[in-house]
This record gives sequence, structure tokens and C-alpha cells, in this order.
Amino acid sequence: MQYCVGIDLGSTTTKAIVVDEQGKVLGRGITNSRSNYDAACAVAVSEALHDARFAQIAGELEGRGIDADRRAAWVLDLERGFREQQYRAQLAHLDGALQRALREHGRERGHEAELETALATILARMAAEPRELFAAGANRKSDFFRDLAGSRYTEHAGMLTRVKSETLSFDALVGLFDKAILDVEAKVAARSDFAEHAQRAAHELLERSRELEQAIERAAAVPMEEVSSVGTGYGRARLPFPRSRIRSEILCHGLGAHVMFPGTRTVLDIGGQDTKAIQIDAAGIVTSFQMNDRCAAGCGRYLGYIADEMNLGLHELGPMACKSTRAVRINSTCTVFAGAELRERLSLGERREDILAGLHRAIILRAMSLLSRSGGVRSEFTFTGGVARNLAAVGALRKLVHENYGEMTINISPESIYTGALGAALFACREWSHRELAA
Amino acid sequence: MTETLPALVQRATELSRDWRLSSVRAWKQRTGALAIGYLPVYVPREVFHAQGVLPVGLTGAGDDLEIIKGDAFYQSYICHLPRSTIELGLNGSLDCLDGIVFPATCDVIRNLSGVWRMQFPSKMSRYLDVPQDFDRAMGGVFYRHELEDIAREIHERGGRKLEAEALRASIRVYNENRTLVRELLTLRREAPWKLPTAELYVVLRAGLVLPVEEHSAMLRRYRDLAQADAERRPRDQARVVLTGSFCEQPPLGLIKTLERAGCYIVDDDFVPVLHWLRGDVCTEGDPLANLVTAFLEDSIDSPVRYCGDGTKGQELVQRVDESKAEGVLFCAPSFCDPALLDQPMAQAALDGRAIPWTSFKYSENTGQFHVIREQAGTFADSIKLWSEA
Amino acid sequence: MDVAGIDVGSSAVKVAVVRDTGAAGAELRLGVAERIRRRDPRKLAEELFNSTLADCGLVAGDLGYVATTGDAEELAFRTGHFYGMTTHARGAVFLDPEVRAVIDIGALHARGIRIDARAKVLGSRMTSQCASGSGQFLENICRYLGITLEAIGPLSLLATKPEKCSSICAVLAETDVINMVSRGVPTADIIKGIHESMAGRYLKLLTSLAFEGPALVTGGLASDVGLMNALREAAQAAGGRIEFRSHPRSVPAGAIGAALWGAFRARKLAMKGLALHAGGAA
Amino acid sequence: MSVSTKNPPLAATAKDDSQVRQKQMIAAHYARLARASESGEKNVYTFVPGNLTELLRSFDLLPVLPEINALQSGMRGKSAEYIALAEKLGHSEDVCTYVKCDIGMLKSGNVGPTGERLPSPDLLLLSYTGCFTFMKWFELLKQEYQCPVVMLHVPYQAEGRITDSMRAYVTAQIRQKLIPALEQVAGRKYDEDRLKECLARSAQAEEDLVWVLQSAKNRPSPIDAWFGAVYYVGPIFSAFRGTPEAVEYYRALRVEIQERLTKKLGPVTPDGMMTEEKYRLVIEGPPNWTSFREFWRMFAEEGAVAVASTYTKVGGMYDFGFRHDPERPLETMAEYCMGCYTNLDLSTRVGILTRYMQEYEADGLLVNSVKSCNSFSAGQLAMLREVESRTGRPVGFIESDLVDPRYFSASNIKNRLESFLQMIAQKRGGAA
Ligand SMILES: Nc1ncnc2c1ncn2[C@@H]1O[C@H](COP(=O)(O)OP(=O)(O)O)[C@@H](O)[C@H]1O
Ligand SMILES: Nc1ncnc2c1ncn2[C@@H]1O[C@H](COP(=O)(O)OP(=O)(O)O)[C@@H](O)[C@H]1O
Ligand code: SF4
Ligand code: SF4
Ligand code: SF4
Repeated sequence: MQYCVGIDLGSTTTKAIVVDEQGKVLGRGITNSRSNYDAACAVAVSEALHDARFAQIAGELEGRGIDADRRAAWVLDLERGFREQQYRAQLAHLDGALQRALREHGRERGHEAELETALATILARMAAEPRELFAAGANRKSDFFRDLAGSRYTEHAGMLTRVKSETLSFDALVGLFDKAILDVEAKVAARSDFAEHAQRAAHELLERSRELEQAIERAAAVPMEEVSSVGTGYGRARLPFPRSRIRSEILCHGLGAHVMFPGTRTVLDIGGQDTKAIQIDAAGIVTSFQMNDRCAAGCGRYLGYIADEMNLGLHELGPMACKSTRAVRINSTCTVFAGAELRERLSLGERREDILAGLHRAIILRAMSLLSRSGGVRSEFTFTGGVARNLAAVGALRKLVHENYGEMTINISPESIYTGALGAALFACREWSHRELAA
Repeated sequence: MTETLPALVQRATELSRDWRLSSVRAWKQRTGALAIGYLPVYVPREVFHAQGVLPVGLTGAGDDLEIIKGDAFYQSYICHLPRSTIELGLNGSLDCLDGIVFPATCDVIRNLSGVWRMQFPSKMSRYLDVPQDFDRAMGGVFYRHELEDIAREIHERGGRKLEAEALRASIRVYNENRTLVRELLTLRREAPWKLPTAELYVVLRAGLVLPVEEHSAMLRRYRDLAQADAERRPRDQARVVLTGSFCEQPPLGLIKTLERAGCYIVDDDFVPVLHWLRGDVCTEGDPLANLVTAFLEDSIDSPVRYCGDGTKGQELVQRVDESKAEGVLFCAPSFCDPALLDQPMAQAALDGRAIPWTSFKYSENTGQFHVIREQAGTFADSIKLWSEA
Repeated sequence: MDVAGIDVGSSAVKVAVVRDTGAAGAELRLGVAERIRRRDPRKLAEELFNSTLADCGLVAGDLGYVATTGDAEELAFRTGHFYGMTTHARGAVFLDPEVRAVIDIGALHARGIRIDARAKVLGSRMTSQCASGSGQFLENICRYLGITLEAIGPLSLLATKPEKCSSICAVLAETDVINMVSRGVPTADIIKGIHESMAGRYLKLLTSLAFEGPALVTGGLASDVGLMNALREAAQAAGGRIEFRSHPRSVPAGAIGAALWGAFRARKLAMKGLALHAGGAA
Repeated sequence: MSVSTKNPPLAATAKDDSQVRQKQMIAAHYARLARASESGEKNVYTFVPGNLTELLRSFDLLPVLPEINALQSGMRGKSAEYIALAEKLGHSEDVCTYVKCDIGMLKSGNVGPTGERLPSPDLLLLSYTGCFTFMKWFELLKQEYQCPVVMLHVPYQAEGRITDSMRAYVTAQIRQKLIPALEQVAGRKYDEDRLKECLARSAQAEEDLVWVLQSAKNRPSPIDAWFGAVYYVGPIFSAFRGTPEAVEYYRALRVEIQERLTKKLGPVTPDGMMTEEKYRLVIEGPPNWTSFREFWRMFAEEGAVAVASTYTKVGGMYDFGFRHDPERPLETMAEYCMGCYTNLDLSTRVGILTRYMQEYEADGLLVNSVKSCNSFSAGQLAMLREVESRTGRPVGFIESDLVDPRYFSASNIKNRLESFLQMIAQKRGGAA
């Protein structure tokens, strides 16, 4: 099967979308690895291809007389099992990387033996967890290995060092993890273990089925051929593509939003380090845009620091902020000081959810200014980028758009983080058809 | 009149942050006359008054209003005042004004006049170019033309024709107001604990929206009440002159912070339109000529007024002496070119006399005073500890 | 007379106990710092205060003055409060009488203070409300790189080819750093690069104060030998007019200064016949 | 207005006659200034907008333009150091960097762009036109020099026109304040005939300059009317208007451009000649001087050429017909002062930009907003929107600074510029 791929190499996450020659979306992939651009691209693409394979599996199961709900449940369970297998495989990498880190850096800290025992304990505890972590309905902090493993690791490390020990320090243990994870991210990259993980996952399902296993085999056997690719995003100058295959984020977001919601005239994208307000016409062509200047205040990364500070997952922030009844007014939004601001407010006795609500509102207020600068909200409006996944941010945005521009259709889709990648994929698709026509 | 001191201060505080101009709306409803807004730093309000117009001083929106659309008009490196002014225009708060006058204060206000015209083409909006040549034969002639021109436009828009007798009467009313303002400023110099700046500030700012007669009444009452309050006793605080805040006004919280951090502000340049002219304007003879002459020859020193003889800073030194201040706080709006470019000259003058100073910046919506508190507190500490030692 | 100073910062609490011997001067009995790490700073301050007193064999009633500085104005058991630059100046002169400037580098801000021999603050400059080049930023980066605070300094000293960080914004700089990691730039060179850019800013801050004499670095980052080294190198490159010093007790300098000013006030007030007791506000 | 004598940015055209000529003119001028203390020649510091060069020249006074010195410092990589020095002396980070750069240069020995010392001023002529910062600038210089200052207050064209009162005010100041001061400094009487000769020469040079700038109406444009044109306006905006050298320079320049036009050649960029003109832009705002070549290259690489710009009108608007009129010497100078671009109200500025967009068949308007300059920057965003709605063509916005390298973020600017150009392309339906 031939496919075109669009990659949005963001500052925080890398997103990939694969489409067929008609521009139909086959699969989506995302990773938060930031340490290595090539690896990040490779991981995102392979995740997107996995996603495409699951769609194929679902397709293979169709028309075989299996009840639709049951089919859907199979695929869902299969995916969950697949993630668990991936997680296990990565844990194994982590183990190796931790040992290496210990050898390299443990000595300078002394107490290698004690650290080694502690590591063994932590890893053993972590190895026992995946089943539970990936159980249906389980509340995971994140789907990214770095976050997930990181939070489990710190928790176990915290428990081990709670008993006051002269020699075993929490910081040393965490330091080892922070070293090792870089290694894992760089290495894990693109090996496609799809069939292996999927079959193993299928074996572990409660309800085993021959049909499913065959579907996996068939789907895994379909050859996938990349015919065209376009990259965009913050890191686009470093993408492993020629210049001609790189498009500005503005155009990609504009086109992506247009395809998702054809009535869109205004697009707001809040990513990790930048915010863009884009106006497009009826054909998805950009007519004007504004971006934040060199200050990253009020972007998604801000929420990242807040989440770290509160030891929460990113997706937990929004719901907590939504519980607020009275948002605290926040003035400074220097991203790096987010944690300090939070601490200060807490110590002034403000309620946590009210502070959070205030922080979200502050971010959206900044975005509102950019929006206004780009020409305001004239009619249908689409909110994209990672922060669109945050309920409290969305809530604040709805309210402010309503107050300032009146009733408007506001589109927010769970896929909105992929908007830029989608636009890029469509540019890739066009580029390919031009080539085909020319040939 | 039985208004108590707290009630008066409360009323003044509300007026000082009344960016919706509800008091102006009420006044217009009562009188059916015109109200015309003006930006800092100085306009001859007597002319408006003589034409039956209420002059309304605009100083942005303070720290109450979230600026959204106004930010679309101004880059991050421009002061805050124009963006809140635009925001107020766009959200309808200034609808009750029949026009706005933009005095030649700085490039930002000058260009704001152009933005305003493009944005609100149907309203009267007028740039008032003030001379930087202070010779009656040149700057004087030009300025007189400008004033006559404005008066004509106001008349065309429904204000009374400018008549000499009415203008003389208005000058008298404003002379009285200026006398009261000067009196309060002098009283504060003598006993800053009796007239804390956080109060005086809002009482003066109320004068931007109140009819001058009402404001004079408020000033009188405030003077009597504050002086009579026996609870107000001196504390161990450092006496400082605050300078740089002549245009965009600081949030009240900033002034409170400074006083709490151990400073008595004994002189400042807030709301300069109220005391721009040092003395009374002459009420004999041609009143317009008198206003022009007063502007040319009796204006206070200000960063937006040309000082060609190299004596920049001397007036500040003199203010320090007269108010027996122990130091100077340079407190200017961020990105305010006139205020900030003036500072090195003023600082050199202070250094020449070994007068201590410190400087910081604010914007009208600054909400965190942490750093400023530390800085002002340390400044006050050092004055206190060392004057004692 | 024994006096205590408490300095509550945004990332650490510092407590000092000083014995004031009147004319003979003063002697530092103990100066300690404890990182806050998500605890309630006020409670922590109280705990640290109590444990420090205990380590000195004292109880609160023994103290002639409890002085606070930093964010500790509201502590109930204080006698009086002094502002941060006043106390850092005093602490610096106590630790090193030759210095004529102090640069206090903490988690959020750096401030340069010009002083005279009597610790009088003659002028000051502060970094803006932007995190670029702050301690917090360095901390974030090191967290990412997997280096503990204590390891930062020594590691920086190992650098051979420091890599410059181009962004002004700390968040964007973080991305620069991530990129450096992916290009295989050694950690030591990255850290040193950051130290150099911080040093450049601090040097500029101090230079603008136009003072004569050595400068003492106080605050948490004084214990960062890498930054100290970068500061000295930067000063050298700029003509060597500024000599940067640090002192083993640089970190609690603010608390020490507060204690000393407390002693000063206590004596003053005693002369005026006003009795004071720790625990009550002056 | 800026041939860097050490490091000519236009290597490829260094042999052009006009280029050589300009270099010589500038070098000779600075050399003359450096010798001023021996030769006894007197000089006057003044500003580019509203400069009264003809009048000074008629007194044999040499003009010195601190703005030009500042931009030269920027191009020579000296500005960071100068600005740092000024900030050390108490200037705020927030204010105009031209001022700080000049103060820094002054405090570092007042060595000008050619490496020779500049003389102290014999007079500060504060032509207060279009910018309030000028006033502060010379107040600051007044603290350094014991020389007289003349304030020439030039009223603002708030209503888009010059009234009789405004004209009378400026002429009165020239006649009653400025001329007596110049007589004092120069030690000679005002000679109106000489002034008239200078003004006639100005008009001639202005005619040729306008022709050169308007050559950009052709496709391809033979010139870059922003980056390239800052060189073209140099002599006329600075020390040379009204001199025979300036007349010759513009004559020669016109011949050269005529030749490019005949051969249908594009503009010369730092990397040689532009072969394909892909985007025609109107540009509002000054350029950045610290990364001038890098900045220009970003445009050149994309095939973007400036066909008209407002910055090249700060020293006088000539393209809508104004010429110095020797028959009304003082009035014409007054009108000239009041007609500089930054002395015009915003709707007039919008009108000019809109006309440029149409007359030069531009694909879009790009604003380079510089942090330093409120005179330009405050209100640019409103202008941008207005031009967009009047022309329906794409507009773009980038931010930098004149001479403070801290505010030139190459990657940020490149990102916005590329997005803007791709937007134009997409709109044209060209590339996808
Ligand atoms: N599941 C989630 N819930 C809430 N917020 C999220 C979630 N995932 C990502 N985000 C937010 O999105 C931001 C990253 O947005 P993204 O568009 O991926 O940025 P970039 O394109 O710059 O990489 C994060 O900083 C975070 O604030
Ligand atoms: N050994 C060290 N090396 C580098 N940085 C350090 C070290 N010790 C402390 N710090 C830094 O010092 C900062 C805290 O300094 P401190 O002056 O206590 O700040 P504050 O007063 O703001 O709490 C923290 O940001 C921390 O990163
Ligand atoms: S605050 Fe300063 S810069 Fe801003 S408008 Fe007022 S005078 Fe102008
Ligand atoms: S304020 Fe914060 S987010 Fe903005 S530039 Fe500075 S460090 Fe970056
Ligand atoms: S503000 Fe603008 S016009 Fe004025 S001196 Fe600075 S750069 Fe020149």
C-alpha cells in the first residue's frame, strides 16, 4: 500500500499522519521524545503506521460475521495489549540503560552497591506493574514512556528513600533515570515490532480468537510504501527532508484545520512553545497570521511546568482547574516561573483549583491578544495544538471568544493536536499527485 | 455634608478607577452638555470649561481591565497606556465622550491620535500640538492658533462659542482648584502621615472626571478631614520624592506597597494636569493670551517639555530640598521613552548633590510588587539605618 | 547577646544565629540552608529555626532579636524585618570586609548591590522578571540532563568547548539544549555554555553599578563552582576590573545580615530604654 | 545612507561608478570633519528628518548626523558595545537604541565610522521633526558639550496638511532663531543667494532620486527599494543635499539604473544579482543594521524584492511631487521639514502604503517593526490592518531593532518571513 506522510516536528511532541493517495487518513502517531529529531520523526511515523495497521485489522475483521461491538472491543483490547507489550520492551531497554548509567556515573557518587540494589528493587516493582497500568479503564498519567515510566520510577524511588538513609539519595536515583531515559529514547526509535507485539498481545487477550490472529497476520503482511512526505513544525529546519519538502507551520495548520472543519475561518494553535493565530479563506488558504514573539510565556510548556510542580499528569490539570469557582488573577506568565508562581499563590492561601483556573485563563488571554492582532474571530473558529486537549483551556477560550466576539461555532477535536501534521500530509499528497501527473 | 474620611476616600477611589466613566455619563444626562476626553499630560481645561464642556482626563484602565483587543494594536515594547485606551474605545466605555484631544506628549500618544481617527472616524479627535519654543512671538503665536482652532471645532460640535468673559471665569475656577492642590501638596510635605499618598493620589485622580467645582469641594473637605484625624501619627519612614509617573499612572497597589515598605512620598508627579501651571493664571486682560503665556512661562519641568539650557535635573534637586526628602524614587512606566531618557540627566544632578536614588518600572496593570517592595524597602532601610547610625 | 536571622526565599530557607559581642563585634554561631521542595515555606522556616536554635543550645527566649528578610515578613515569631538587599549587604561585609559589591543570585532573580565599607547600599540593579539566566532555569536544565545540583559546578569545570546558547528565552533555550544533546555535545560543555551566558548577564549587571573593589557572590548559586569560574573568566575577558569572591557561608548571607541588623536595632532600642522580646513585634 | 567604508556590503557592485563616488564623498566628508579643529571649519550636529543641509552648507558649516553614525556603528558591529556602555551609564534597556549607541560612541572617544575622531559640535541643531526622542537626545548631548542648541520645533501634520500657522511658525523659527545662531557660529552673514543655489541643486538631485526609486515599477525591478535603496538615499538625506557632488552622484546613479533597466536586470543583492523576481513587496519601517546582510539575504534567497519602502522617505518625501523651491527658500525648507514621512499622520501613511501597493504592483506589505522607534512602530499594527482591508493583499509582520543585536532573532524572523512568502504563493495558487 502506498502512503504519504506528514510530520509536525513540534517543540514538545512530534506528530505524524499517514494518508492514502486520496488524502484519507490512515493512521496517526505521536511521541514526546525531544532529544533527537531523527529519532522523534521515526518514532512518530512508526506509531502512525501501527495505527494504520490497527485500522487494517479492523477492516480485515469486517464482513466475517462478527458482531460490530465485539469487533470494536477486540481491536481496543488489542491496542491496549499492544501498548503494554511496547512498554515492557522499553522497560527492558531502560534496565540496560540504567545499568550503564550506574557504571558511568554511580562511581562518582559512591555507594554504587547500594544504588544497584535500589535499582534492582525499583525495576522489579516496575516490571510487575504493566498489566495493571494498561488494564481497561486504568488511569494513566500519560501514554508516553518517558512520563509514564518516569512517574512510576520516581514514586518507587521516593518510597525507597523515605526511610532516611545517609547514603541513598533520592536525587541520585532520579539523576540516573534522567540519564538513562535519554539513552532509551535515542535507541528505541524505529524498530518495527508490530507483528511480534500484536501477536503477543492477542495471545494475552481474555477472549482469544483465531479470526483476530489471522487478521493480524494479514494486516502485518501488507507492504507499506512511502511515496511522499512533507515536514513542518518548530524544528522543521532540522527535518531529515530536502528544503522543497518543508512547509511553514502556518500553512499546514491552516490547511489541516480547513480539512477537518471546512467552515473554519480562524485557527488558533497553542503548542508547547508557540502560539499562532491564523485566518484562512474558504479554500483553506492562509490570509493572515500572527505568532508570539521570542518570549514563550503563556504557551503549553507552561502547563508542563505546572504539572511537574504538582506532580500531576498533563491531562489531569484541566479537570482540576474546571472545579474552580473563582479564578485567581495571574499576571506574570513567564513559563519558567510557573512553578514559583504556583508556590507563592499556594502559600498565600489560594485554592489550588482557583490558581489553576487562573493560570489557564492567563494563557488564553495571551492567545486572545494574538487572535485579535491577526484579525479577530470573524466566523467559525477552530482551536488546535496540544493545549486544545486541555478542558480548562478550552473552557476559558470559549468564554472569552463568546465575550469578545459573540456566539461562534467553535471546533475542538480530540485529533486537533495532529492538525499541523494533517496539513503536511495533504501537502505531501498534492506533491505526489503533481509528480505522478508530470510522470 | 457629613461625608466621613473613609467614605470620601472610598468615593475618590471609585472615581479614580471608573474607566467606564459612569460619573461622566450621569453628568451628561443631568446637563445635556458635551464631554471631551483628553490624554496626559496637559491640556488647557479652562478653554473647554468656558465652552460649557466637561473635560475628562483619560489615563487608561488601570489594573481592572483585561486587555485583549488593545494588544492587537501595540507591540510588546510599547507602554501600556495606548492599548488600554484603545480597549476602552472598542468596548464602548468612551462612547459618552463627544471627542478626544491628544496633546503632543510623545510619539506614542501622537500616533495614537492617528489610530483613533482610523478606528473611530466619526468622532471628534484632535491632536493638540504644543510648542517647544517658548518665545511669545513664535511658540506663543502658534499655540494660540492651536487653541483657537480647537475652540472653533468644539463650537462646531455643539459647544458654546469661546467668549473672553466666560474664559476669565473659568480661569478663576481653575486657579482656585490649583491653589487647593498646591495646598494639599504642601500639607503632605509637612506631615505625610496625615495625607498619605495612597489617599492623596486617588483624591487628585478624581479631578480627572469630576467637574472642577465638585473636585475643589472634595479637596477642601479632604484637607479638613485628614488634618483633623488625630489617629494619624508619624512613623519611622524615609522621606522620598517620586518621579517619572507623569503619564501612564501606576496602580494604587504600587503606591501602597511603597508606603508599606517604609517610604513617605513627600512629592511626586502624578496627574500633572492638575498642577502643570505653577501659579495662578492672570485674570486681567486677554484671557487666551494669559493662558498661552502661563503655558510658555509658568509650566513645571517635565520630561516632555524641552529644556535647552542644560539644567535638566535642577528642578528635581530643588524639589528634594524643598520637601526635605532623603532620597528619590524613579518610578516610570516601562517603555516610556520620555521618562526613561530623562533619568540619566536627573540622576547626574542628584549624584552631584549626593542625594540617594533608586529606580524601577511599572505598568498600569502591574500586579506583582514583590521586586519593587524589596527594592523600595531596602532603599528605605538604608536611609533609616544610616541616618540613625 | 544571641540574635537570629531568617531568610525565606522562593526555593530555600536560610537561618543564621549570631553572637553579638557589642564593641568587640559579632561571631557567627551557625548558618544553614534548607531547600523548600514543595513544602510549606513558613512551616519549614519555623522548623529550621527551632532545630538551628537547638543545635546552638538555645531556646527562643534567649534571643535578643529575631530578624526576618526575604518573604518572611509575616512570621509570627519575628521581632523585625529588613529588606533583602540590606541584609545581603550586611552579611557580605561580615563575611568579607573588603567587598564593595554583592551579587545575590537566587532561584528567581539576581541582584547586584553596590555597598560601602559600612554595608550601606549605594545602588542596586536587578534582573528583569524574565527567567532567562536564573537559578530556576539552570535547575530545570539540569533536571533534564540528569544532573544533581551538587554535580553542576564540578561538571562545568570539566568543559573543554563550551557551547553557546543563543536564545534569550529560557524556554527556547531549553529546546536549544535538547538539540545540543541530540547533536552529541558533551553535558559539561552544555552546562559551561549556560554558565557563561549567565555569567555574562551578571557581569553586565554588576558593571553597571560602577563600583571599586571585590564583589562577593551570595545566595544559592554562590555554591556553584562552575558559575563562579565562569564569572571569573568573564571578568578576566572584560579587562579584569572585577574580582569575584565567594565564601563558604555565602548561601545564608541574607540570614546572617538580618541577624546582625537585628543586633544593631536591639542595642539601639535598648539605649532608648525600649525592652524587646523575641516573639513580639517591635 | 550607509556605505560602510571598511567592509563594503555590496562587494559585487563595488566597482559601480555611483558606489565609488559615494564612498569617496563620505570618506572625504569624515576626513574633513576629522581635520576640523586644525582647519577651523565649524560643524553642526543635526538629525536626518527635517535636516536643513542647504542652509548649513550656505554658511559653509559641516553637518554631522548622529543617526548615521549610530547606524554605521551597527553595521560595523560596534553598537552592542556602545549600547552596553550607555546602559551602564544609567540608560534603560527600554529606550531607543540609536540614542544609546551614540552616547556609547561619544563616551568611547567619539570615533566615527571611518575610524577618525569626530569633532565636538559647534552647534546642536535640534530639528525636532517626527520624533520626540530627538529632543531627549540633544538634551543629553547638551550635558556633554558646552555649545549652543537651537530647537527648531516642527509641528506635526496631524490633519494630513500643512496650515499657514504651521508654516509661519517654522519659518519664524528659522528666520529669528536659527539663522542668527548660524551667523554667530559661522561668523558670517546669511547669504540668500547661496542658499538658493543650494536649493536648486537639491531639486535637481531629488528629481533623479525619484526616477531611480520609481524604476522599481518595472518588472523585474532593477533595484531593491529597501535594502538597496538605503544606499541610494544616503547622500540626499545626509550631509550632501544641495552640493554639486550629490547632483553628480544621482546623475551617475540614474545612468546605471537605466542600464540595468534596458538589460532587464534584477537588483544586486549580497550574493550577486537576483535572477528571478518571485515576490514584490512594499516595506514599512526601517531595516536592521546589525545583521543587515544576513537580513537581506533572507529576502534574496526567496526571490523577494522590495519595490517600495517608507524608510527611504524619512529624510523627505519626494515621490508625490515635493521639490525644494529656490524661489521661496525659507518656506520651502519649512515645508520640507514638515513633509518627512514620520511627520505625517497615520492615515496619510496608510494612503501612501496603499498607493505603493497599487502603483508598484506589489504582492504584499511587510512591516519590520523596530523596538527602538515609537515614531515608526506605535500604530503600525493598525496601519497594517487598514492596508490589508483597503488592498485585499497579504500583509506580514516581523520585529527586530535598528542597532541592538539582542533584538535580532534570525530564526524567528526567517520563520515569519517564510510563512509570509509561502502565504503569498499559496494565495496566488502557485506553489502548493
Ligand atoms: N493530554 C493532554 N492534556 C492536556 N494538555 C496536553 C495534553 N497533551 C499535550 N498537552 C499540551 O500540549 C502542549 C504541547 O502541544 P503541541 O501542540 O504538541 O506542541 P508542539 O507543536 O510545540 O510540540 C503541552 O505543552 C501541553 O500543555
Ligand atoms: N551547588 C549548587 N550548584 C548550583 N546551583 C545551586 C547549588 N545550590 C543551590 N543552587 C541554586 O540556588 C538557587 C537557590 O538560591 P537561593 O539564594 O536560596 O534562592 P532563593 O532565595 O530565591 O530561595 C536554586 O535555584 C538552586 O538551583
Ligand atoms: S507612558 Fe510615556 S511613552 Fe507611554 S504614552 Fe505616556 S509619555 Fe508616552
Ligand atoms: S519571560 Fe519567561 S517565557 Fe518569556 S522570554 Fe523570559 S524566560 Fe522566556
Ligand atoms: S525613536 Fe526612531 S526616529 Fe526617534 S531617534 Fe529613535 S530611531 Fe530615530
